[in-house]
This record gives sequence, structure tokens and C-alpha cells, in this order.
Amino acid sequence: IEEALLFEVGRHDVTGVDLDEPVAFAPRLGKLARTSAIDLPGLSEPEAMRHYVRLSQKNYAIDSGLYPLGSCTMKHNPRLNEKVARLGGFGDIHPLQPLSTVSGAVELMAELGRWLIEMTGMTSVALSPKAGAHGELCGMMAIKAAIAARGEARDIVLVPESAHGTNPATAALIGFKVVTVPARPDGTVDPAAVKALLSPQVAAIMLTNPNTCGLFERDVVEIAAAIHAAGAYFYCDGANFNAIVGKAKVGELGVDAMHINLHKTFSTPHGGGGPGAGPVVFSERLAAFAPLPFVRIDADGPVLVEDEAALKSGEQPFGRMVAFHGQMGMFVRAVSYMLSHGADGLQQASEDAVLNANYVRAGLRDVMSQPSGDRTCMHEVLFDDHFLDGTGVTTLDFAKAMIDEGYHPMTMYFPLVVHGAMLIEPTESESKASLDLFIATLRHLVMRAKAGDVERFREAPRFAPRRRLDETRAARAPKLKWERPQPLSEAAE
Amino acid sequence: IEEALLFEVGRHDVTGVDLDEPVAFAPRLGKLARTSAIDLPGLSEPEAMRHYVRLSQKNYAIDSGLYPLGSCTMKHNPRLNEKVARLGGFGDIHPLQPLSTVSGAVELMAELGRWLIEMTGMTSVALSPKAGAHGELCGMMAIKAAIAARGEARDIVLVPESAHGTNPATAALIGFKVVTVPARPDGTVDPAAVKALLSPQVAAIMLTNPNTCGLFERDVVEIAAAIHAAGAYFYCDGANFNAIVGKAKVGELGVDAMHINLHKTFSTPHGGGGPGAGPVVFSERLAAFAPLPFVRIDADGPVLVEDEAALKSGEQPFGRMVAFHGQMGMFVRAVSYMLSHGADGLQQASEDAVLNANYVRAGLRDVMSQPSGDRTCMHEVLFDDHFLDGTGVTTLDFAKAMIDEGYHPMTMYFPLVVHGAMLIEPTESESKASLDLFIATLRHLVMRAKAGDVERFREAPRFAPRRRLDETRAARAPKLKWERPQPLSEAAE
Amino acid sequence: MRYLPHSEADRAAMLATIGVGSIDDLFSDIPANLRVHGLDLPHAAGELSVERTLGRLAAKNVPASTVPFFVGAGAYKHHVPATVDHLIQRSEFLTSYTPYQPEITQGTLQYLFEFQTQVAHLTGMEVANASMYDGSTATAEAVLMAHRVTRRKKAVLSGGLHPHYRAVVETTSAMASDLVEALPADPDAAEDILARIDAETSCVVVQSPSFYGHLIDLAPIAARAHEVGALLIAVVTEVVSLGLVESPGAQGADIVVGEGQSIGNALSFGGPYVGLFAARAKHVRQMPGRLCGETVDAEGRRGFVLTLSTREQHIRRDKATSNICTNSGLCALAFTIHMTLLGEAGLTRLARINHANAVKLAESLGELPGVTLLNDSFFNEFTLRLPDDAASVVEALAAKGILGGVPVSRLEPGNAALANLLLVASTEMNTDEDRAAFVAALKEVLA
Amino acid sequence: MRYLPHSEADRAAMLATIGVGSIDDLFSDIPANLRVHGLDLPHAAGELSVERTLGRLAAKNVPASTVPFFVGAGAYKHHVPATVDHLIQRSEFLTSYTPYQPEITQGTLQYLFEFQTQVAHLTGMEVANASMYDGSTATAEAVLMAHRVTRRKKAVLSGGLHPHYRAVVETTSAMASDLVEALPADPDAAEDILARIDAETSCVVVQSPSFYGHLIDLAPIAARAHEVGALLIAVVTEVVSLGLVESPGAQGADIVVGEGQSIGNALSFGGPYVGLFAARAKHVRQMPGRLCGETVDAEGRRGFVLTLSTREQHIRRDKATSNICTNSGLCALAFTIHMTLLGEAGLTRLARINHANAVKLAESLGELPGVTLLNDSFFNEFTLRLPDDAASVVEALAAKGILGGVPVSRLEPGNAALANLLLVASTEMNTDEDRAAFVAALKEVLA
Repeated sequence: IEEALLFEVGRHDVTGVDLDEPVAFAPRLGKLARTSAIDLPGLSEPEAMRHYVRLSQKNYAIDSGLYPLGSCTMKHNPRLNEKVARLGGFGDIHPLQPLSTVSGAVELMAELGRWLIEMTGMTSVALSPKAGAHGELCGMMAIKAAIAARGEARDIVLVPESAHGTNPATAALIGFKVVTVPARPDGTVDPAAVKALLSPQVAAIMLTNPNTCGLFERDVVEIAAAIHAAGAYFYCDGANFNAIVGKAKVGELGVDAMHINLHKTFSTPHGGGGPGAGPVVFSERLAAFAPLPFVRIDADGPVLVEDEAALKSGEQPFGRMVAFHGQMGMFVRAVSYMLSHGADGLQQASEDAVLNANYVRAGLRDVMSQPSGDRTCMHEVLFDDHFLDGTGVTTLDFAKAMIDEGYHPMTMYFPLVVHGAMLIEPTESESKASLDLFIATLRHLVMRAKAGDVERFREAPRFAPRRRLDETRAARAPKLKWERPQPLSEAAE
Repeated sequence: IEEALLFEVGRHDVTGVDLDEPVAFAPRLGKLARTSAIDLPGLSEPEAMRHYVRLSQKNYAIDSGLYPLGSCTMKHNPRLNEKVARLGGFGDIHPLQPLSTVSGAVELMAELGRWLIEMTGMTSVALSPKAGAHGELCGMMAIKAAIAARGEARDIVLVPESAHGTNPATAALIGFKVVTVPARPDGTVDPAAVKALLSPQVAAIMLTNPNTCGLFERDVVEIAAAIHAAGAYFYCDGANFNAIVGKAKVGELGVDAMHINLHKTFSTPHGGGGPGAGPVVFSERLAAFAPLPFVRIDADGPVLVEDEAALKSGEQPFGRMVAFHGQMGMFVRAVSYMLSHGADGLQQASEDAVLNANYVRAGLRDVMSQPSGDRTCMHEVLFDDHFLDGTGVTTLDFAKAMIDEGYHPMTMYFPLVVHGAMLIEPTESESKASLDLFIATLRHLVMRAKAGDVERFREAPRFAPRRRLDETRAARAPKLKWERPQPLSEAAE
Repeated sequence: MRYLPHSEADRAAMLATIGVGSIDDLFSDIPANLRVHGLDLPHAAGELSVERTLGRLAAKNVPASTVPFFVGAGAYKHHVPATVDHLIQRSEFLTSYTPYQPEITQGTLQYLFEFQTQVAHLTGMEVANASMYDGSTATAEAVLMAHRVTRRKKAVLSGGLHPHYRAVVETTSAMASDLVEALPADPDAAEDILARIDAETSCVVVQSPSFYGHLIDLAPIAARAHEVGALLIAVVTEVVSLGLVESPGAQGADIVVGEGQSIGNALSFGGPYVGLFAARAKHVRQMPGRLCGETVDAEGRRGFVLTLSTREQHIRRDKATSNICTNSGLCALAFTIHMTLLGEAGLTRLARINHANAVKLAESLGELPGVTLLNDSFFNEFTLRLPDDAASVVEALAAKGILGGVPVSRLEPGNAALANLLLVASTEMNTDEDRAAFVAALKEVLA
Repeated sequence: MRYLPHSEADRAAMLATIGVGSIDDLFSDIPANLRVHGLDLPHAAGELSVERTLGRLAAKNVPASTVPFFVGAGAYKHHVPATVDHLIQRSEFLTSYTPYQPEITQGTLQYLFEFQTQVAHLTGMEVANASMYDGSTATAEAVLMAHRVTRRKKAVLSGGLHPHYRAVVETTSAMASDLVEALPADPDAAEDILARIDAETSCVVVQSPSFYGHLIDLAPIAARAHEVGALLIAVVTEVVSLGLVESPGAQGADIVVGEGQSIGNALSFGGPYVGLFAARAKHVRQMPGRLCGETVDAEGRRGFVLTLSTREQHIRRDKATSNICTNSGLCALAFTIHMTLLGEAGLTRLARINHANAVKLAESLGELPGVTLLNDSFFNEFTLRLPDDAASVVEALAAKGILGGVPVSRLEPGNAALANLLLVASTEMNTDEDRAAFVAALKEVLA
């Protein structure tokens, strides 16, 4: 079933919202009243409902199947969290209404901070960053501010090869030079390599731990010590924090700043690409530089500090990341998730996530290949494409064939350090039965590939709303919005 | 994608609801404490979510496409109505909490009654019946009570051939004998035929108007007069009331009782087979017999009359249809729908429903056949299978082929008076573009049938979650619940 | 109007295609003198306006969740997981019709099959149908079914049966000219129903826990009924009790009917609810209502269909087992999802919490001066005899912000012997603070 | 724990399959001395308990819908149709990821394409991206983009720019060592920004309606900017205004950024919101954020994909146009659905209602003794000069149950000249009664 674009079926005189025309009044628009039409077609409510329901039916979702995107943490999104985020007292309050009318909201922010600080063993938290990459920016800005406060001018940031693209992009955005740290054969960072790169120009290292190969950086404490000894800071990318909640505190590993993707670790829904939320926790060394606004716990309760005028001695915020106070809607969902799990449940979730990844590893290790041999992984397991050698099937083909079996593909070609990488993160939400079926399906696909059934893979997906899409064509002459098939003047004739 | 039964994937020790075990206490169950296991497997929340989401994806729905089931009125279900029905003050009140704490609920019932009475031109209303057939039962009980109150013992009910099955079933349920009134060639009721059947034994006629052939009974006033002259009552099946809201008042047509399907005319969702709500409006002649409970408008506002002790002189309820007060959840939705439309919108909806049915008629009249020629219909248009003569394609085949084109079939083989009936009710929710596509699709199917493409029809549906199902096998040795594949004792070994 | 897709241009174009001059031409079958031109009702209103109007009405009511709440008597306040309400609002469930086209309604059909299995297991019966309107109408239908099975016409109703259920059975039976022998209200569980069962009896209708909260031993009643060829119809208005109490099936019931609202469904001032209906397999062809059965499709894959429809009105017309058509599909779905989330482990624990809370409350209230607990046994509801008129006490409690139960006189008006009786229910919703507040308030009111 | 599917037996079986003795063996890479054994946080809680805990916190806040509400300053209370929230909660939208696999995410991709088209039309621009975090970060990204396009480093910010937006731009620019010339707060729309534009200028950032509500004529600013080779970045914090006010594109803007919260999205104490970002087509390869483009699949059918990703961090890494990854997909969906429901007819009428309400309110309030309306022109928000400190007045109004606007000092603390200024917004939510109550209360407070 094809679904037209709204611009092809909507009409300019149709509306799905009933409003009464205001009684006559004297407009105060000056000379800036709109004179041209906007060109926004409308749909009646039943048409709009059907249009978007049918669009939704072309989507894959965690609610409809396993979504093993490594590093993306697609796990169950409890509907309790959606419900509480919509309580009037959270969803229907304005960021600038008097603080006396939002004390519960400030308490909730304080509660979120309390949990994040305890889970990470850090000192302070900035809640306002709007997503993971924004949190990285926040953390790196704090580092830059701290260095400036010391009167230094360090401009190099070390980033391992296996890092998410956001890491170097973030560092570059605020003027740091990125120096790449080569990986060891197993994808982890070698402390010796780090030490070799350290200098008085080095501001920080950005490290993901567990890393993007699904491995815990064994030498993280040694690396942290070296970094600190060189007068630099340790930024940790917290995208994979979900593997170690309740198992290790990053503060004790020597981390100075880490963002936490509430939409990964604490399961606020990804929503097809956001919104997320990326609070950042800071060590003692960086705590003072957290941006405005922040929640301070005073003697008589939590206080929302919005501007410089309200600062206490020692507080040196580096500035402001966003208008208002951050992703309140996500804060509520995350707190609901945390309260539901409790300390015990959070730890169990980490354990089950790691258990599931290793179970997938165990189920596939004899038929798929791992870049650094069969070893225990954390919450995601990394395969490479060696097992496809000689079959004529590529990593991409293999992934697309999974679609025909009813699965979303895993993360492909990332991390970059591994050729033909396939990164599988099942998450703790999957039952054993679900994993058994997934493993059996992948084993079957491997057998088909090795049996020479290449067409099945090259042609995949065949049972999806679309076959493979021509991305080159899309990029060559970008069509980024709907264009009327012919000029209005002609159509009107 | 296949989805297992919950009994095949659930486990007895898994739960998706976290509850704390109560502290020790002395049970008061006497000797009736349960000793045997219940055999109810559980699923964790993510498993349950996915299970039911995937089941839902095997369903067709009005939100995903045109649902032209004649006589069923599948139209848009506004989500505003779902929202207001869930307000704490409606969804979270108990039917037996003190009346002083539910005055708004009683007002809402009074408001619903006011609208229904004004729209129908009747005298009183019984809100408690739980669905259309239950409303029929209520109406016929009132008629029986009224006859008894007159000291008479009439036991015959006249029912046209074209009636819904619920009509004769209802009459029979409370001891009436059903006598069938033959239809005129065009499916309408001949007043002469009715008069010929009238006698002092006749208690009532049950007439659907507009009737199940989609036609307004032209001679309804004459029939009503004859019925009344014979000392009998006129029950109107209100399933098709949606065609005439704001266009005609049934009270003025001589109707004594009519149920109103809130889930048809006023769009409370069908929910895969309910819940519905079937309030009954009564004429002056029957008003006194309305069952308990009912809402009386006293000088100081509406009062919920729950029992005989609260009756005023002249009120002679025939008894009680249900525990408590009826389908409050549906009442709220219906009132929301009525307030949204207003008098003008309700009339427009009737007009658009009739317009749409006639537009479908106009679009198909040259390629499909109508049992009584091409004439104006009301909200639904009736075709028969003559146009398939000689093609080898049956009505059923034709309907199933619609599934492969992305449509829900129309009502088939009903009304019974027409051979190979196909009853199409598009409803007012469909846009012109939607109807144009529907018409084009049916025209295409007719051409394929006439072109001898019989296989396509016999094999249909091919693009559905299931091919045709073996109903005979289901009925021959009914499997009505899941049975463990082998005895527990063996499985445990 | 936001729900109507046509523009005026659309309408004009469509009328032209049809070949009529105006919309009125399509209504020409309605005699001109009977055409309505405008209703005496308000005009269309936008969404914001409707929300405000209904919000004002809703605000006049006191929601159960906002106060200490102890009201039961056939409808119970339980916590329903957010997942349930989310799932039943999915378009594909909410806006689908009765599954007449099984190829494209396997979702509905499979959950009905799961529902039937859950209900059969809970009640200890062999088959269950796809739901009835509610517990009271299910009971009336059960009596009619018993009449068909036994070819007798007399039902004996226990005095522990919910008074509304009794009234529904009596109304239906009176209309159908069947006989009903209803025993007097039985707050002490002292009636001798065995003595009322004779060779004329088609069925005995017994509720357990009874309206007054007593757990009734059904086995001897079943035995006596079976001796004389009658059926035992067991009624359960609080389905959570089945987590902790022996199933009616295990005690010999022939038909079990019940109210399923407690699982998955809101209080909603009395409806929509979901009637449960289960029976012995041998009587299946006399059952009312929809049945979903397993079969295979043309490719041999398992699938589900509505079956045994030759019992039903749309086929059988005046010979049908019932006139029911629309039932409680979506409420049954809510029941099934909530029950699936609970599972056996969750349901039995939920039942234990309910029972524990009720026991604690009964013990506290029973100690108040002048208050007597009438129950030896109970599940989550019990009856107190107060020193005063219970209706007045309940109003006095409501004025203190506590919804403290149902005065029996609300359902049995005019019976002086029952005027001081108060039904009190306690579920997992009640906290220690709720209980303490109730005890303190009742003490004050009675002082 | 209800979200974790494994039973203990499952876990044991899985460990055995993996070949380790205990779960701890899987965490052996974490140095033993750094393993955590228990957090100082509460234990797991059931759904009812969590709902109650959070319900108590929520109850301490005053929801906008429950009082006469006139707060704006960059976030606006509008009515969102129930359809919007229903649709965005559909599993297939809510629980899907960024559409990296276009074959099975056409739903997300098509609505993003619709969103981009709507934003482009609204702003009068040629291309729009698939959303930013919010209006403030979109503004900061626009400045960075202008620097890339012009290869200059100095941004000039109007004194009518929202102070938080200014702060975000200043913070980012300071960190990137770019220059910012921010004009002083301009409550009277009297600044001479043309004089500040010179050959060093990369971009001029002008908000209209301004923070203080004034409609700013962008055309002369655009002309001056273009003369010197700079870009005009127009900022719109109330997108509903575009229904009634000439688009920035028509006035010559090169980049238009805005806050889309007003359409489809809840206030939610400031987030999540949705940033709008539109530009001239010639600059598209310098845009930040996701772009969705049209293409065809292997069978030639139209389909959509994320495109021009060579601009992005996951490909370009430290050479990317932005570090943005996750954006505001679901908020963009809410925007698109609400805008689709409105259509041109609905949006323009909504804008007229907003403007009418604000005009009526401004006229009433402006007549109060000692109160001065600073605006000649405005859309749905304006600035009053009060005889007293505005922050105290707002608190006094709140004590009377009226949320009467934002004191400018909340965002511009420490500037005595601004201390008495009050920003007041009025939308379609305000009734005549709301307005009357506000006027009366303000009169009392000022008396």
C-alpha cells in the first residue's frame, strides 16, 4: 500500500482543527502583515489519522521486534514513563512561570541528579544538554573553561580510532585539534600509546568505556592516571554506560566528565531520532564549571540557579548550553525508570544486558568471526566479515537479508577500526526465547550465504515496504522538499 | 511473521507486574483456599508489549483504511473522545460511591439524554442497555410491560425479512412469536402486507429505518398509523439512525421505541467487537415503562433514580437490564462527539454519509448490479451478484479479492432478501479522493472478474496475514482454548 | 467541521457525478412534511471548548484514586498497568470491527482465544466464550442457558447474589415467563439453599464471595443440584479472588459467570465492563455469545475464526441461543493483557495483598465500639453491622473525604433489617495511611 | 523486575551455554577493587508506587491549563489536538531509531520530508533540515554555519534576541574563539543595528517578533547585510506568528531558525522542544543536522533516505558541519501532524485568534494607571512598563492564582532599567474571563 505525501492529498481550504474566527479587531502588525500565501495543505482529522497511521506501519520498532543496533541501546520503553511525563504538573508547566509554582519540578531535577551522581561516583551534574553529542560539547566546554581558568592554552584532544564520530566533531567544534590514538588489535586503547602522545598541549582524552567494540577498557585507571599526571582531563563518552550501571563507578575510574544518554541507558524513547537528553556528570576537578542553569541543594531544599546573579562563591559556570532548563520530559521518564528499577534492578539490567550479548556471542561464535577472537564482551558483541569471505555476500547484503527475516539489522561498518564490522547489542529486554530465535535465524543466514545463495542477499530486502534505496541519486541532486509537479500558474489554467 | 500464543511463550514464574508480598497475616479464607494451580503463564512487560503489538499488526482497522461494512458504520473515532473518557472524574469513579460525589456524572447522563431526545423527537430515554441488541431487548420489554399494563396478552411480533438477526432473536427471547413480513421487490415494507398481518394478537412491529437495503421506508407513517390503530407498538431498529440525524425525527414518524447504537451513529469505537452502548428512546406511550435506573430532571437538577423506592407517581419501570447504570465510558465519548458536531455538524454528517453512499453508487452503477434498479439510497448502497453471473466468481470471492487490494470487504450475503447481497457503507469520514480510489479499485476488480481472471479471486486473499480459513473444521471439532501439547506429567519427565 | 473531509467544492462535484441538483434530492424519500430543519441543540464546538465543558463536569466528581477508597459491591478499584491502556488504544485494536473477516483480523481473534483460555483456567471450566456485556447480564444468560440444557424453567437464586444481578435475572425471567425463586438477603451466610432445590429446579445461582463477602462452599450445592438434574451457576463478581480461592469448577459448578472489570478495566461509573462466561464442554452448543476457535488456513497454517455461529442470531435468528451481537471485545483485551502481565505469580500475589489488606482493615474496624464484623470468611470485602444507619454514615465519611464503602440499603432499599449494614472493600490501592484514616473517621462519625 | 524477562532458570541456562560459572565472570575486565556492590539508592518499586511518588511531585506544580495563563518569552501554551499525542505514541514512531535502514523506516522518513517542506514553506525558505534540539541551539548552529559560508567570524546580535539565545550563541562562540557583538537589550525596538554591520560581519541575528514582542522589518537589515557580504539570520520563537506575519524568507533572510514548540508540543518546563532550521538552497551543504531526501528504490518506487550525510559527524568526524546526532524527531512529528491538521486555513485563523486576544489584552492592561505598553506592533506578546518591580508583581499575581507573564529581569537580571518590564503573552487558550481576571488582579496588585 502506497501512501501519498500530504501535499498531494491535502487542500488549502480543509482543516482538521475547528476554531472560531475572532470578532473584528484592529490588528497591530504594522506593515508586516503577511501578504503571500504559505502553501500549507490541510487534512481533516480522519484523513490525518489514517495518513500517519499508515506511515507508521512502514516503520520497524522495538515494540515490534528485536532491534540489535550496537551502541544504540534499543530496549523496552515502559509506557508508565510516557504516562507520568504527561501529568499536568510536569507536561503542562512553563519554564519561566514563577519558581514558587514549580517546586515539584525542581525537586524532580534534584532527584535525577542525585541518582546520576550516586551511580557514577561523581561530584556534580549538568542536566541541560539536549542529547549525547550536546553533552559531549558541554563536557568539553567545561574542560576548556577549566584549562582557561588555569591560565593555560592546551589545544589537543586525544580520541581513539574506535570513537563515535561525535567525539572528534565535538572537539573540533570548539577549536581543539584532534589527535587519533591507535587501537590495540582487540580494539582497546593501549596506555603506552596514550602516554606517547601526551604533552603540555594535550587538554583531554575522549574515551568510550565500555568501548565501541563492546569491551571494557581494562587499563582505564592507568590511562586516567597518565592523563591527570600530564595536566589533562579525562572525558568519558557515556553511550555505553548501560553496561556498567551498578557494576562500576566512573568516578572511581578517574573520569572527569561523562555524558549520559538518558535515551539509551534509561530508556527514554528514541522517537525515530530524538528527542534525547544528555546530562553530564563532573568530577571534583570540573564541578565548578558546570553551565547554567543547575540545581543546587541548599539547606532548605533544591534551588534552580538560572543566572550569574544567583551564584555562590566558587561556582564558575562556563556559560549556557540552551534556552530554559533542559529536557524535562526526558528527566521525568528517566526518574520513573530509575525508581522502577531501583539500585537492584539497575544492576540486574546491566548484568542481563551483558549476559544477553555474551549469549548471542556463544550462539554465533562457531559460524561468524570475531575480530579479536572469542572473548567475553560487555553489552554488545562485535563480529567482522571474515566469515563471509569468498561468499560474494557483503556485510551490507547480510544485514539487509536480516530484514527479510523480520529483524532490524545490527550496526554495520562501525566501529571503523574493524573491517566489515557488525555490532550486535541485544539489550536486557530480550528474553531467552527471543535470543534463541535470533541466533537460529542468523545461523540459517550464514548457512545460506556459505551455500552460495548470493541472490537472496543481493536482492534483500524483498519483504519490506521498499527495496534498497538509491542513496547516491538522493545526494547527487538533493530533493529535500516536495515540489509541485508544475508551476501553480499553469496548473490553475 | 508468526506470533505464538501466550501459553506457548509465557512462564508461570514470570510476571510483568511488580508487587510486594504482604507481611504475614492470618488468612480468612476458611477451607476454600485454592489448592490447585491455575495454569496462567505470565510475560514480562517487554514481552507482553511486543506480543500484543504484533497481534495488532495482523488487524485491519478504520484508522488504516476504508472499512465499508454495510450496516456497521465504521467511521472515524476521534481521539478527543478517548481522552475525555479517561478523565479521572469519569473513568475513575465507582457506580456506587455516594451520589453527592458524582453529580457531574449524572449531569453528563442527563445531557446525553437531552441530545438523544431532541434528535429523535421522543419523550424519554433509557440509557442503561449495553449494546444495540440489548437496547432492542429493552424496547421490547417495555412494549411487553405496556401490553401487560393494559391487561392484554398479545404475543406476535412482526419482523420484515430484511431485518437484522437480532430483531427476531430479541423478540423470541422474551416469548414473542415472530411473524415475517415479506418485502417488496425493492426491499421496503409494503403497508398492505403489514395490515394483512395485523390482529389483536400483534404486540409490535420491529422495523429498521432506513432499512438494511439502505432505503428509507417511504410508507413508515402509514405503517405506524396502522400499527397503532391495531393497538400495537412500533419498535424501530436504530442501527441506521446515522443516515437521518437532523433530517427526520423518528418520533414524528410514529415510532414508540428505538435503540441507538452509540458505537455506530456517535462513533464510540467498535473495539474489535465492543463494548457498545444501546440507549433506547421512548414515545409518550411507552415512556413510563423505562427500566431502572434512569435520570429524572427534577426542579433542582438531574437525579439518578436507582430503585422503586425513589419512583414518582406514573413511573412504572419494567425492571432492570444491568447492574449499575450503563456504559458511562461510552456516554462520555458520545457526548463529546455530539458537542463537537453540534446540531449543524450532525446534520452535515448525515448528509455527507448519504452523499458518499450515492457517490459510490454513481461510480459503480454501470459495472455492478443493484437488486432494484439504480435509485437513490441513503447511507449505504446495496449491490447484488448478478454482475458476476457467468464469471465463476462468487460474492465471497469478490469480497476476499478486495482484501488483496488493501480494503476490508463490504457486508456480504446480508440482507437475506437479496441474493448475493453486497452492502457498502462508506460513511461520512471518507474523502472524495478516498472514494475515487475505492471506486477505481472495485471497477478494476469487476473487469478482472469479467475478463475471466477467476484464479485471482478464488485464491484471494493472498496478501493477508492468513489465506482463507477452514471454518468447517473449526466448527466440527471445536478447539476453543489452548491445550498443552502433552500431559504435564509427561512433559515434566 | 474537523471530522468531515469534504470541502464545498467536493460536495458540489460529487452531487454532479451522482446527477442530482442538491443534497435534499437524496433525502426525497423522507416525506417533506417530516423533514427536520435544525435541531434545538448547540452548534459545533472546537476541541478545546469540548474539553473544557466535559472537564468541568468531570471536576464535579471525586475520583477513586484521589481519596481513601473502600467501595466495592461488584466493581473494584485496582491498579491497571499503563501498558494495558496503551495497547488497547492502538488503532488496530480500537478501531476494528467484530472479526468477520478472519484473514485480516487474526489479532483480535488470537487475543480472544487467549482470553477464552485464561477465563477457562481461572474458573476451572472447560470452555469460555469471548465475553458478555458484564457480570449481571452474563448471569441472566446463564439462567436462560440452564433452562435450555435442563428443559426446566425455575431458577433458584441465593440470597447472597448481588441484588442488581438478582433484579436482572428476575426481569429477564419475568419477561420470558420463566420462574425465579429468589431467597431473601443473606448477610450472615445462613441460608439453607439445599432445601430449595427440587426436581423442578433448572439451576441454582450462587455467588462466592457472596454479595456480603462470604466465601461459599459450592461443593454441597453442586452435589445436591446434580442429584436432581439441575445445574449450579456460580457467580464471581471479584475475579481477583480466584487467585486465592478454590475455583468454582473444582467445586462442581456447571456454569461460571463473572464480572471481569477488576482485571484491566477502569471503574468508569459502572461500564463498560466485561462479562465472563464459562461452562462444561458438553454444553458448549447451548452457550450464548461469540466463540473463537482454532483452525487452519488454505496453506495449513494455524489461524483463528469465530465459530459455532449457528447458535447465533445472525444465522439462527429467532432460534438463537441469545440475541447478543456486540459484546465487550476491547474490555476483554484489557483483561487479557493485564492477566498476561500478572501471570500466575502476579495474580496470586495480587490476591494475597488484597486479602491481607482486607483482613487488617476488618480487624481494625471490627474493634470499633458498636461495630460487628459479620464475616467468618471473606476475600477483599466484608460486611459490618453499624450502630447507625449505614447510608448516613457513608455520607458523613464522604464529607470527611473518605469513600468508606457501600451501604447495603443502596441496593436493598426498604429493608429495615439491612439498614445498618455496610459493605467495605479493600484492595492493593489502600495504604496503611488510608486504613488509619478510615478507622479514625469511622470512629469519629460513630461517636 | 517487570522489565526483565529472564527467570533465574533462564539465567543459569544461558551462563552454562556461554561457558562461564557466574555473571561476575562476564565482568572480569573491571578491576576487582573497582567493582561496585550496591548503590546507595532505593530498591525496585512497582508501578503504583512510582506513579504515586511522581504524582506527589507533579502536584506541587501549577499546570498552565488550570489557571489564567499569560507566560511566553519563547515557549507558548497552545491547544494541541488529542490526535497528535495519540499518533506520536504509536509504537512504530515512538520506539523506532534514527532511520538508518530506510527500507523499514519509510514512515519516519516520509514525515521528516513533510516536516522539511512545511518548515520551508512557513519560513519562506528553499530548504529546511529534519530538526534541531530547540530554537536556541539552532541559532548557535546558524551562526556557525554563517561563519563557514562567509569565512568570517563575527556575529552581530540584535538586542531583541531572546537573552537565553544570546547566551547560547555567546557561549559557543567564546569556546570556538569566534567574535560576538551583542547589542544591549532593546525593549523599545529603537536600536540602530544597521550601523553595526561591517565588512567583518559574518551574520546579523535578528528575532521577529522580538523578545519584547516587536515585529521587526527585516528587509533593510537583509539589504545592508548583503551589501557587505554578511548573512541575515532570522529567529522566530513563536512559530504561530508566521501565520499572520510576512515570512523572513520574503524579507530577505538567508537562514531562518526558530522554536517549533508552539505547534504540537507541550510546554514541559522547557523541553523537549523542536528547533527549526531553514536556509537558501545554495548553502545546503553547509547546513547542520539531518536532511531527508527523495529518491527511488531498486524497483523505481519513490522512497526517502537520509542524505548529504557527508556533512555529518558519523562520516566526516572532526570535519563535520555540526556534532549533532540525535535531534528532535518525535517533536518534529508532533509539529508536522498538528500543522497538517491545521493546514493553511487553520494556522492563519489560529494566528488571528492569538493576535486578537493579545490586542484586546494589551489595550485593557495598557489603560491601567501607571502601566505603559511599549509596543507599537506585536503578535501575541508585548511588553509593559509597570510602576513597580515586575518580579514582585508576578509573584503577587501568582499568589492570586494568575500566571501573569515573565518579568524581563528573570532573563536580564541586574539591569535596573529593565526591572519594571513585564512580558505578557496571550494565546487561543485565554478566555474573556481569564483576561478580565488578569486585568482586575493587576489593578489590585498595583493599587
